[in-house]
Amino acid sequence: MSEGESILETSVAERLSAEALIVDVDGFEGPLDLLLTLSRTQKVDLLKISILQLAEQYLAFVEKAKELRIELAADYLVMAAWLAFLKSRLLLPPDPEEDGPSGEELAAHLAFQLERLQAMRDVSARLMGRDRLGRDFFARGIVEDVTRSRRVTYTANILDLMQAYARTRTKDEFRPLSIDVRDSILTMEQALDRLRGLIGFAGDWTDIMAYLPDEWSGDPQKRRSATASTFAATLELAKEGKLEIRQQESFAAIEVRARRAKGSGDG
Amino acid sequence: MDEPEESLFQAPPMGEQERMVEAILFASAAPVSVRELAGRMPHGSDPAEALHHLRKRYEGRGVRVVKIGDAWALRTAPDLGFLMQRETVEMRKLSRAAIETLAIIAYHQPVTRAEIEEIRGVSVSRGTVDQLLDLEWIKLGRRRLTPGRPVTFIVTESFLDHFGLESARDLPGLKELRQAGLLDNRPPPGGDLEELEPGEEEPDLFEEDDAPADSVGVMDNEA
Amino acid sequence: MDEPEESLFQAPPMGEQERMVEAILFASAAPVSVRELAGRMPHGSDPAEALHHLRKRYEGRGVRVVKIGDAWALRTAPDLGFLMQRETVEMRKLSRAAIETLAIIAYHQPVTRAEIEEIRGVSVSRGTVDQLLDLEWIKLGRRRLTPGRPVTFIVTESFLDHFGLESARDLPGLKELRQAGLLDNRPPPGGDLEELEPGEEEPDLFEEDDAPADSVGVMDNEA
Repeated sequence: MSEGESILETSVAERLSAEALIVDVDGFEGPLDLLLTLSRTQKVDLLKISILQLAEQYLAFVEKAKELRIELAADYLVMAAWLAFLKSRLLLPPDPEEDGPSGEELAAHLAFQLERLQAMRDVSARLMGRDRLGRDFFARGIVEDVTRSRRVTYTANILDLMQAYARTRTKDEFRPLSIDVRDSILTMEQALDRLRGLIGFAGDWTDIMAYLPDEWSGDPQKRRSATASTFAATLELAKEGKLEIRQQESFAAIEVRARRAKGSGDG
Repeated sequence: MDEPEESLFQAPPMGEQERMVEAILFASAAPVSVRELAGRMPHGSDPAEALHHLRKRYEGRGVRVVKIGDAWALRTAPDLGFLMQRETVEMRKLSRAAIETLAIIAYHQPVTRAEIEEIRGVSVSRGTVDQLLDLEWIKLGRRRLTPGRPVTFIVTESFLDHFGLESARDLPGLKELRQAGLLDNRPPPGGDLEELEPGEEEPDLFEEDDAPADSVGVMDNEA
Repeated sequence: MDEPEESLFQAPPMGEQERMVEAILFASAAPVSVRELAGRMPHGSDPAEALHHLRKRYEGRGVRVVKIGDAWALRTAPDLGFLMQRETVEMRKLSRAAIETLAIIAYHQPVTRAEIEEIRGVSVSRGTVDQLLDLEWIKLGRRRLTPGRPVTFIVTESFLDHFGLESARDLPGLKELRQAGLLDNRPPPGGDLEELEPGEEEPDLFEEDDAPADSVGVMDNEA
């Protein structure tokens, strides 16, 4: 059927129903809800509903609202625009130039949405109609629940004990020996970390002293510690096959270089 | 307080275990999981079997042993609800939006806010979700693995408890809806929204266990 | 399941009445009197008889029907009370006062409260001593044979156990602590503190047998 015809055909009934619906437009949960309500006036199964007719019903509704100067929320107008588009797609022969979904596909999806919304409404009614806790069946009235006794256990170790004793007997503060010196010790882990990053660049034999971190080569105590840990780290890396070590004679400089290919070492 | 030492090596007789399960379920208003039962009963106990016996024993009584998700509880028989009117605490009236949102979450879980909105055709007001969270009927599921990693909602054990459901699989009409394809995630044709391919990486809808998710942190990201 | 309408004229069968009483007692927040039961049950019911049957039915079960004053309630069987407790153990560091008191007892045992206070320079709160008694790290030793016969404290086997000591004599003295570098090598101010090595000068320090003393009295004050 043509556009003109369909509007004529539906106008009287639709305009009446549109008018009735406008009275409680605030009662609708959005355009889809309105469409669902409109679809009921078709008095057919949702599966067989005419989406075209529904679109016209909806557009009539919006038209009527405009006449009555009732302001509709934006999403109702968005839906109206979309339905007008859908209607034109459904009525006009498909344009081979235009891609995108056909009018039938769009209509089918809208029908699906309506059916799904209706289904959700039906099951929510069934759900709310079930026997319900606190209305039809009941939980235990007195919660005798588990007494969650929280037992606090106190703990202390032997150091705490000695420290406490020392504190009561002297004004000395007890403390483990190592804390003070920490600052001037380069650990082997630190040295290893540092070397792993650097060793790849060591193609030629290089004195390991060159690998000491700058800030560790001044102060003798720090320098000693850094030398020892760096040397230990080179041994570790040699063990891993990552570098080679040599010392030309006793007390001479210890030199390292990266180990290239397999079996090329001479140290 | 008798002989826990003994019990370490030998579980109490089944009759005794049944009594224990009875007492524990009785004392608790909230459902108790089999695991928790096992944790509270003497070592070597078999709460699942004890539950089986207990359930039988209470058949047809004024109080029933019901299963709720992975947990168990004692509940009065629904046909005796009329005796209980005085206990009824006035139930908060749920708005239509809240009821529908709840149903959508229950039947489509895990479901994102955008999907709820797509189904209802309106935006979900914050108050609606808050109300359902507050009732502890819904909670957060795993984030969806789509761009933006949106949060999802799933129903809780209290939801099942409240509506007398053993599991979400027992939701009324679930099978029919599924067969009718009404629970399919059907993207709008040519839609520009990147939708999930149906059944793509969604964990199955009604899987036994949902990642508990850390509700608190996730909530903050909700708009 | 009888129709409630019928019941207006004819009381439901006793089995049914029993179910009703069961459900009401179960769901009630407080014990329910026979009179109240009658008021809630269909006309012509005999709640007293139903209670009698119900009580029988629950005999030996995990739950019992008990009479409280004039009213009735369901309660878990007392012998299963242990199931209702769930202990979570929380570890906490001992307070400074407690650890110091403990240390003094360990180094000076047997030692009276007055002596502990003298060493610490502050009074020892009852709570501190109670806590140590509660932990079973100290116990009461023999009463001191001085005026007032004050109680003394000594450390226990579990103290030694906990701190990994063979005996309290193994605790390093101050000199050793200092030599080991565990203390600053500063002379004590005023030098008026005698350096006590454990086991050195307290004659009856580690007697084999500790008078069990009146521990009970002390324990009773435990929270």
